[in-house]
Amino acid sequence: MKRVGVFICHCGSNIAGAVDCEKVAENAKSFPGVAFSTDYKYMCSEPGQELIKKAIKDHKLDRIVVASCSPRMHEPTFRRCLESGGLNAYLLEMANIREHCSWVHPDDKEKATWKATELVRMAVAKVLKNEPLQRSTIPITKRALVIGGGIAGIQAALDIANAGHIVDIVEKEPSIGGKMAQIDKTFPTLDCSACILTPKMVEAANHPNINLITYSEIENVEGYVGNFDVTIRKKARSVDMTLCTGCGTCMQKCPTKVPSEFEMLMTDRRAIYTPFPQAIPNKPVIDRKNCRYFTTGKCRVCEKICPTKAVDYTQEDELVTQRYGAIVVATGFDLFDHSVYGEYGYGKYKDVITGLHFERLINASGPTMGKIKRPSDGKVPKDVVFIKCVGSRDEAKGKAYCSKTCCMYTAKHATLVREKIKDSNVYVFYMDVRTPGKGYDEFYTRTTDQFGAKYIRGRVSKIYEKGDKLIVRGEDTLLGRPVEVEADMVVLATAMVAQPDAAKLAQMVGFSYDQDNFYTEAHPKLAPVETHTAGVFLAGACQGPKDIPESVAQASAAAAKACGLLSKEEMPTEPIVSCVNEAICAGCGMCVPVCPYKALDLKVIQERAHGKTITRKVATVNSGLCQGCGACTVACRSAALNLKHFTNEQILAEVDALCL
Amino acid sequence: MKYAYYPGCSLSSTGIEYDMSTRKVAKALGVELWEIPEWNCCGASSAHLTDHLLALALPARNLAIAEEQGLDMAIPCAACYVRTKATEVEVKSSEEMQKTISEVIERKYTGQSRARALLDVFVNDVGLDSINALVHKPLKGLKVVSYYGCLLVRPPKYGFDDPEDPQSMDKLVEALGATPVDWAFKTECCSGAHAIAKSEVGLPMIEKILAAAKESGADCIATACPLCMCNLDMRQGQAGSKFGRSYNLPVFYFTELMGIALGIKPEELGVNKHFVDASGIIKKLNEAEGRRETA
Amino acid sequence: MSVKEAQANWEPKILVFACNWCTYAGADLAGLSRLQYPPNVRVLRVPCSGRVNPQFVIRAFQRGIDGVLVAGCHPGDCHYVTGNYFTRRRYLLMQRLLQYVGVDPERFQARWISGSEGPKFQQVVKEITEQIRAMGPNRKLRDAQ
Amino acid sequence: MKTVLKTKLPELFEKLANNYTVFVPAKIEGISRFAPYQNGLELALEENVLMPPKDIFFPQTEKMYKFKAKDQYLEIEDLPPEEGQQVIFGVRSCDLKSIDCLDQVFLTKGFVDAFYQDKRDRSILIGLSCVKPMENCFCSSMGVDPQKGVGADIQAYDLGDKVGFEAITEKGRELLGKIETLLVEEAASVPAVEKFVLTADIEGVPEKLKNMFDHPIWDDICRKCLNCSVCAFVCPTCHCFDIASEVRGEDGTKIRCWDTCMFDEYTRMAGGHQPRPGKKERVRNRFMHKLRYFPERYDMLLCTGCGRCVAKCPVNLDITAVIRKIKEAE
Amino acid sequence: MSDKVKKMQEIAREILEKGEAKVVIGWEKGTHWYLSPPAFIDKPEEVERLVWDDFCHNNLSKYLKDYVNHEGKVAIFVKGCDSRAFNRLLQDKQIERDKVILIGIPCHGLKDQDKAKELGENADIPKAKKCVECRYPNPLVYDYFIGEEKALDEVAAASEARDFSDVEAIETLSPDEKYEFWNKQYERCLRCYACRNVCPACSCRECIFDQTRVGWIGKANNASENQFFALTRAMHVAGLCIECGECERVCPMNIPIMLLNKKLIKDINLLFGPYDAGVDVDGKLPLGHFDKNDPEEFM
Repeated sequence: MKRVGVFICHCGSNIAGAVDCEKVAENAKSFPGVAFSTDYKYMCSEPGQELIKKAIKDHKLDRIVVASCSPRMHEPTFRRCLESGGLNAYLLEMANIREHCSWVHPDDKEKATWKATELVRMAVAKVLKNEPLQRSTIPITKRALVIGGGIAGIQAALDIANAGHIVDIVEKEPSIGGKMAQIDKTFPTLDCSACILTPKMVEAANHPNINLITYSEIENVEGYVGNFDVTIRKKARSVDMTLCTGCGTCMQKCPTKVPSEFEMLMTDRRAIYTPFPQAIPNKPVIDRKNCRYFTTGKCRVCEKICPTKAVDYTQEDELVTQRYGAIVVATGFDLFDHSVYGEYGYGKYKDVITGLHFERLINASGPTMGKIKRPSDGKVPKDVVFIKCVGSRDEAKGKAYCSKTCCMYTAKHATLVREKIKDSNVYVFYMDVRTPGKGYDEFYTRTTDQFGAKYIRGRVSKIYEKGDKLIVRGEDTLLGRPVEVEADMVVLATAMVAQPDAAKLAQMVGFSYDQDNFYTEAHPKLAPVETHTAGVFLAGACQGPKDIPESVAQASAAAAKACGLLSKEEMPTEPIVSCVNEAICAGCGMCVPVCPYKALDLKVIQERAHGKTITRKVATVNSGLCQGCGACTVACRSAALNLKHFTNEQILAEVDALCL
Repeated sequence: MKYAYYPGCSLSSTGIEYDMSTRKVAKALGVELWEIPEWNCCGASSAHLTDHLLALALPARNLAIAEEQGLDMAIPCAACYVRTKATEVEVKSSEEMQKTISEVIERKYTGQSRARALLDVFVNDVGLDSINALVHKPLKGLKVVSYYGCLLVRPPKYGFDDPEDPQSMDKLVEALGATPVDWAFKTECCSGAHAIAKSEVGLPMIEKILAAAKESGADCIATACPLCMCNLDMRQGQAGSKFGRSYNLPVFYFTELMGIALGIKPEELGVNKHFVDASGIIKKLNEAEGRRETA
Repeated sequence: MSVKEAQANWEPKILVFACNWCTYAGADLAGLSRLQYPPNVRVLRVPCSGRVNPQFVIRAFQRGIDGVLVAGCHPGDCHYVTGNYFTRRRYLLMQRLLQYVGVDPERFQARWISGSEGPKFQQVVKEITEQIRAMGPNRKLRDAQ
Repeated sequence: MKTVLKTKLPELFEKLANNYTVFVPAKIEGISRFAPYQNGLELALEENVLMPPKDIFFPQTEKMYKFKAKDQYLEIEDLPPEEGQQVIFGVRSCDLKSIDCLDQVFLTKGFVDAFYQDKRDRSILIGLSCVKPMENCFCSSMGVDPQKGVGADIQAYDLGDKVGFEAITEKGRELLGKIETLLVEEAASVPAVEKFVLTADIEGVPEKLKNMFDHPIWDDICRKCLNCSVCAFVCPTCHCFDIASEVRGEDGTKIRCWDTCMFDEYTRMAGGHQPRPGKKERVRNRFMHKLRYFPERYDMLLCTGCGRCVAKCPVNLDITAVIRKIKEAE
Repeated sequence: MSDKVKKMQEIAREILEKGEAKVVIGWEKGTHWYLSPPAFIDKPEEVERLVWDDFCHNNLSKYLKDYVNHEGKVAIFVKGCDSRAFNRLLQDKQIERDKVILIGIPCHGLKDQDKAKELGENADIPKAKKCVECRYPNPLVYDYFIGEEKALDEVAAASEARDFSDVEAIETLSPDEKYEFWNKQYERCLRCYACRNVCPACSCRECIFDQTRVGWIGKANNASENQFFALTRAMHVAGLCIECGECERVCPMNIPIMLLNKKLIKDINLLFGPYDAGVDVDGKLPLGHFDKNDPEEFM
């Protein structure tokens, strides 16, 4: 026979002023299972808690109902009280007779007392079905994974490494550096992007706590906070990293030329290559899709020429699995593909280029050695048109959001054109100029006032070729008049968009993303670098368009969160999780897609049935991932899934008790 | 192949050669055109600027008659097409609207019968290969710019072709043996009724199109819209004189070009009704034909 | 008490399934702000509105509840990311099904009430209580006891 | 024989209803069953009713007693007794036989079920003869005379447009006396029974089954069974029940409800063990009980050939076919 | 004997003789001419029992659940609805595709058994209600196929649009009228669970209605508990019901169960977009996912 103790708190006059607490305590005595019932002025006070502890002992109570304030307030207090009184903390239920009763019904003592009695009755009915639950702890693996080796990933890795933890950076390209490596200058200071990035790359490469895993991708993620088992696919480089000295001879002799992705296809690289001269690691890979040996079976020039015999055509992709305590996702962004814009020529006009193309055109190590020459005929353009918001702020063809960085980089480009080509004319078509940031608006003002870029407020409706000119037709909405500009080159400020495989990675790791496939932070204000999955943090533009300083700041924030986690040996887990009754579970899997935490999966069990050993599938809950929402319990038609502490039986008992 | 034919008002007046050529060509291609009895105005321009329901209900009646016969509608005029298509799309997307419209027109229209542009029917239903196989007199050496106008392929959700760079007419003239010339003014606005009411707005717009066509090196313009035809053909002289130029660019309905290639006499197609004399081109084509025959 | 008296003294009883993170907090806020409402509602705390099995709702009607409110975080604000989106799907159907078998629409309702919406909690339970009071005791789906 | 025109029957029931609850075959919401007579009831006298009279004596849900938890004790409170006599008119021979079966279970061998006995004692049964067997009837194969049932207080005969009455017991004679004014004494012959569509040869089956518990035949017979309980719930003789409590706070009611060997819960033990885990065991039990165990204990079959299960089984698991298979089995 | 029956028997014989499957599940003639219950054929010489006629109502796929631990393959005949049932069970991971051989039969719609019994063998018997509204008369998945491929088109062409007028008729009633209607229906429910046991959407290992220890439902039979059963079952098969109509056919009390199921199907289509259960095995279940843009009524 279960023995419930009921404790009604007066909360001074907060409750007792509107509820007849003595009467509620008296009423509770007749409820089934109640062995002891009393009231007291302040239950949460030291004497109040002592009262409970004493009653547990004196009346052999095995579960407790405290009727007082909201459980959101004092549930932890009374749980501790039960524990020190020798009971499991989860054998407590609270009836909220203050916030939900006395405070909202101050003028009708009879009704308030009636309601308080019923709330206590519900709590008693529920507590009779409470089970003792055990908190457990999970160990934390002191190693962090950073996915993505751009500036955000590098910064996060450096911060974590400097805090004394081992970090692996997984980068899918042959070199770390990311998009920042392609950029020529940074706004608003116009300092050289490479000059500030490469030292960081080198620092990361040389850091004793950092391992670079380049040319590699995440294959699978299992586990949960503190214990992520991550499988990484190390793509075959065809070059033995331990033997290669990075002398570069192979890259000179390779007979196959392939348009260079790093240079936006404006010049060639070889089939054995590093993406750019300052690449880290500065050791080449063979692009097997284009390599003559791999496509025709003949050649082997690089193998012959390599002084250290580092070239190895037999290398295969390698899968390695490593356990991590925390993951920082810093996978960056991609650029909007402007070929959906028919009015801008569907991408078929050679001299209509994107901002990133332009970065390479003005970069001293780029295809034109820093001379601005237009792609079609190599002529130095005199009239350059910039169009902003290409793919952003355009729900019809692109994305609804503002891409945030384009106003500034377009201003930078405009400045650079005017600086490098003295007799040039620069026109910028814009919707708004948005320049919130330190020194940003001043920079924009210089672009117009000092450098004389002509800003035209309006959209471009059509670009077409006329002779060797591009006719840009639009509207100047400030003048209310159509305008036409004869341009030599048009630069589109294409929006930052999520990486094409962003959703896939999010599903693999198990966190959410928004309608544009940018990763969703746990809370937009108060948890901007966390994800809903404990132990997974976000850095950089994978979460939304960001410029460099913002990416770096968020990377450091994510690193701080990761360090906080890794600084602990173990972490406690909440025992209010779902559990599976395997005898009932049919293994239909309907619960699996409902779980936001990927805590549910199917496993195969063996059992004896009708004298045979059979195997069947059943659901299984990963209690490290489960956060106890209970959505799965409703998806489970046969109620094989149940949520501890909020079981079907408990809720039904509450409903029944309320209806008496 | 059978369609409910909706000529619309222009095709019995300014655009009569579009009607003549359509009927002749359809016959030659084995496409049966069943003219919708007692068809009514599609409501173009005026209806959709005044009353949304009226604008949808007017074409709905024509569609309903077609639907009763189990036929899709074939519509030569671009404006008629886009108004009728608008009704079809709206009816399909809203059950409520379908009910309202059926009530207004006192006929049932469920969205089964589709509005089809004549160009779409010829290119995509009859097919370029079938057309090519029937060509008697290939338009060899004729350089044609295809002018689709602003309505035929827009808005994108109604269109059967790319809204910015449509291709179907270009491919069609290619199938007729002519040389399609790429240009940037395929879907430019011809100024519509502005040419009449506000010529200071309209004429420069017409002029731009003509200039671009000329610059592209084309011998003639092909079009699929009676109003475009009016503006480019009838007002060509006016536009030219205003800007001190002479274009001498014959404008054809694409159906006329088809008819010529299929060997139908130009008069039967109404080619002689053009303002800009097209006989020069016909003559040249005949000469080329003659040369080939004798050779 | 005679049957007649019992009817005269009848007070509607309304069950609110409230998610711990939004609606329960909203009800707490109503209390903190001393926003008064009729004493006819009983809040049953669940972690998430997604935990509320439609069977609990039918059970409440069986046992004599006069009205049920399922309330949770606004879509997009769920503490458990997506729980309330499932709630919305499930109860869009459930609500229609209940109405289809004759349960008056007022008797089963669903609302999004956030932790900061104490006044909304007050207003919603006031409204429901008044609606139910005007309709009288629920006899549909009710067991004979 | 005392007769009455069928068209006059409502008048007769009306008269009886002054003193008795009169159950008559009626069609309610498209389902034919026994229902207390009231004005306007649609009588169903052409064929036997779908739901047998079983539930008049043995309701699907029967309240047994109430209890109240007080401190550590339970207080038991009896329910107020049901009173008044009831007449059940139109019970066909197969269903009369089924009542005989139920009597065996609930009243003999020293086990008397008070709830059943009470209802049974307060009842007067009026049998009704059959002329044209229904498509699924096979009562004569099971030793039941469709013209004259066992255990009736009055036997009524279907005479076409009339019904004839013959008192069998003292109770019956008394009841007939009360409606005498509505009856006419005349000579009448009972029409012969038409041919049965369905038959079964039960000869030797109960004995044969004694050695067939492990026979492979059950593997085949059971396969199409869905383990629903249509057969048991329309069966006039199935009488298994389960006792449960309905508890509301401190108060509770003990109830007993029909149960069936088709259900998983029926044999599931407290620890979870299930001695009849599958279709085979359950189907075997059903037929063994009807055709072997019951005859062994009470010397009568637990099937009266009413054909209801044959008519309603979703998969046509026909007991006559099962009997045939048993006969043919080696 | 029709060509189809011949073909059926041929295929079954071939499968059994070659040992491709140990058992073939089809239909055979039952007690009366209007009954064609399920048949389980183990031996080639028994294939003559197999029939295909206007009364092969039973949805055979449900039986596959009995063969989960069976060694070797099982062959079954599938109509359109049986194949959707098969897909459903596959989607619920209750069966394995490669343990089943499916023999598809295009179905012209079956006849109403009750009407057949009433009208007699030579009468013109109307189609069963569930078949009148059938939109998937052709098997959607099969390994063997009975009949010619062109039959598929004919059968598909003959199928009619889904008709919700019966559901709409109830929707127009007042709440009290609705309640009276349904209360009457479920007052007579026996809770024999034939509807559940025949249902291919019911794939649980242990149904909650059998879990008296949890107390979802009482053992007592009354309108309240019976409606708990009805509503809960309707919600449990929401988005899973393949409209085979077997539940309604097997109900001994003639309860219009499909009126509940169709209501949910109608609403799912209206609220969440067109969905037909058991058609796309890889698709998401209506209640297994959500759309952020789902209708918002709970503001």
